[in-house]
Amino acid sequence: MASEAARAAEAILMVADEPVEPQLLAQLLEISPARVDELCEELAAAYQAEDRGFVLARVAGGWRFRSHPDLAPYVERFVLDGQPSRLSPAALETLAIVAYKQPVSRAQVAVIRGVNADAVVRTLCQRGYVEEVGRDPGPGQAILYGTSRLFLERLGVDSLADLPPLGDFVPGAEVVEALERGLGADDT
Amino acid sequence: MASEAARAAEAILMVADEPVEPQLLAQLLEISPARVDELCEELAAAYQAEDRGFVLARVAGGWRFRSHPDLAPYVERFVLDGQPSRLSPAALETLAIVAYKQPVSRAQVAVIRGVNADAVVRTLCQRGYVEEVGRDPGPGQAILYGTSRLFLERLGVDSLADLPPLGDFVPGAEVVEALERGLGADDT
Amino acid sequence: GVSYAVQTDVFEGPFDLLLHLILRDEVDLYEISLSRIVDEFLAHLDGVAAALDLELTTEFLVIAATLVDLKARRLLPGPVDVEVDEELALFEQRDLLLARLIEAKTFRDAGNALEHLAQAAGRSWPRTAGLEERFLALAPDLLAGVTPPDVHAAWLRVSAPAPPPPRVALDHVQPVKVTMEEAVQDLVSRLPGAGQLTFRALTEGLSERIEIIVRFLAVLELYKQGLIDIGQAITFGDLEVTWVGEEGSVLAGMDTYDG
Repeated sequence: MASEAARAAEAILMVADEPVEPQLLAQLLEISPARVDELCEELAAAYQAEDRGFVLARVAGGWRFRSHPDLAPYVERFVLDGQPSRLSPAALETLAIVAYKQPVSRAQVAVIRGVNADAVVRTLCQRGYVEEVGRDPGPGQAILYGTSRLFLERLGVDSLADLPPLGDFVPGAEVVEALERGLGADDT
Repeated sequence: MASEAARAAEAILMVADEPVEPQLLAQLLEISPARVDELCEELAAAYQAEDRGFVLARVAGGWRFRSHPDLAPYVERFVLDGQPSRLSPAALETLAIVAYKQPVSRAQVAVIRGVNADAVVRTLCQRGYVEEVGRDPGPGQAILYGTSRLFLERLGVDSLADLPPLGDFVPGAEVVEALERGLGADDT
Repeated sequence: GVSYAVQTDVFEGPFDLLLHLILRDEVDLYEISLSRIVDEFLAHLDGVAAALDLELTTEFLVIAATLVDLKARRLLPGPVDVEVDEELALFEQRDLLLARLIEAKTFRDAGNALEHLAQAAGRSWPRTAGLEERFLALAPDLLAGVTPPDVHAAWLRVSAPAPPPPRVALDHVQPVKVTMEEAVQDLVSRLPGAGQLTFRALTEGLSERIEIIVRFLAVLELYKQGLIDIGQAITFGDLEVTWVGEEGSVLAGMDTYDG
């Protein structure tokens, strides 16, 4: 029977997007950082013994799950064949909103586009075109996004000022109101 | 010794950020989709037997690693965004109408609910549970809505066929009789 | 009724209010009366009108008018002064209202069930870490071929003002010439011979939604009388209606519906 702490560590590491520091895990699991490292080493050894296709690795920032290096050829195939090779119109629209309205939260993007943008923003972040640039000062402290250096490079421009100007479009009252409130997707 | 295909599936699922369809895994692993499902079911059963803190779940048409529900108290503290806020009763009722009657127009939703549905449908689109799926061929070409893949994911079901049948919710005789009495249909 | 007015804003339309008034917990379901429902419904109207939402007010008024008609019909000493056509029309309206309440209640309960599923599923979080850095370099450049004007065009696409929403009219669904009695007669003439028919087959050729609802009510009526069984093999599958009664045993309770 696995210990509660070990299981909780597995759960947290599974949903983490970045390496998790032992100090943070220690705090969440209410055990010592040294014990966290022990637990994670035991887990890593178990995965190895079971010949799993993933590893639990200690990297610079802490512990993280990753695919087993042996299986890189399959993951490469997944990257090449299983991922979209170009931006969908919907993704391009999301990117355009981030470019022109930055800094902007995902909820604001959703209000402007009228559809949920979480997955697209995640992909754009992962590919490095969009990055976190701050936190909304209001309640909830939503993550604010902006475009990256890479975005400008790939578009072949030096700065945002080189993008075609916004134009004199005036957004609808509803959109303006939602932007002013910061959120507003949840209250109907 | 775990099979190469099972290990490769684990590796790919570890780097995927949405459910991976068995067809895609089948293509990458050069086995049949049915075999993919078998493999994934075996992996899921193994994680359960080993009492892991994560699960491999079949959701929204594909396979995905998720944290084990038992460990929600720990993961909650770790995840910054938290789970999406709850939907209002009006939004839930509308979501049910779209789920069970799709494809459906806003006007059709309004007729069932007895109240304009535009704002609620807009909210559900922004939340990503509902999306445009087509146009009514009749005059006016009303937008038709259906539920999204995210909807299935949020409900933790694999497909619409896994939702409870609508017949389960038709009110019982006692309620129907109460409604009849309320409208004066009992003793005329 | 003054005390109810403060709650009016929590009701999402007339069906919501009616369902609340009829089915609220503190009321014994067997002591419900039309008079009381009408009084309480009207008490809420002030609050609705005060919200200055013309569309919403209209929706409440349409239902209120039906309720008041029904109540007025009850206060008459007998059928002497009543036009038969008017009376039938009134009871058709009542049956339609009943059918719509049943439908609204069905979807409300379905919505609650979806919420429970979501609550349970919400205790588990998905993995979203995505590709490790060493694979990112392999990933195709999603911006290949995308130019600054493309980004600008995409922005213009999403920021263009939406066309005005189409006006939703609820009144066009009202007047359809079909009665419960006709619907029951039709079922009774077809089902015993066929044994089992799908609801789809029973509503074939009906184009108006209300005709289908009345047909559904007729099915419910026969079900209540124990003359048919209703089954559904799979989710979203056809409703199967099976005749289990004897041929002469029909229409015992039909006076419930034709007044």
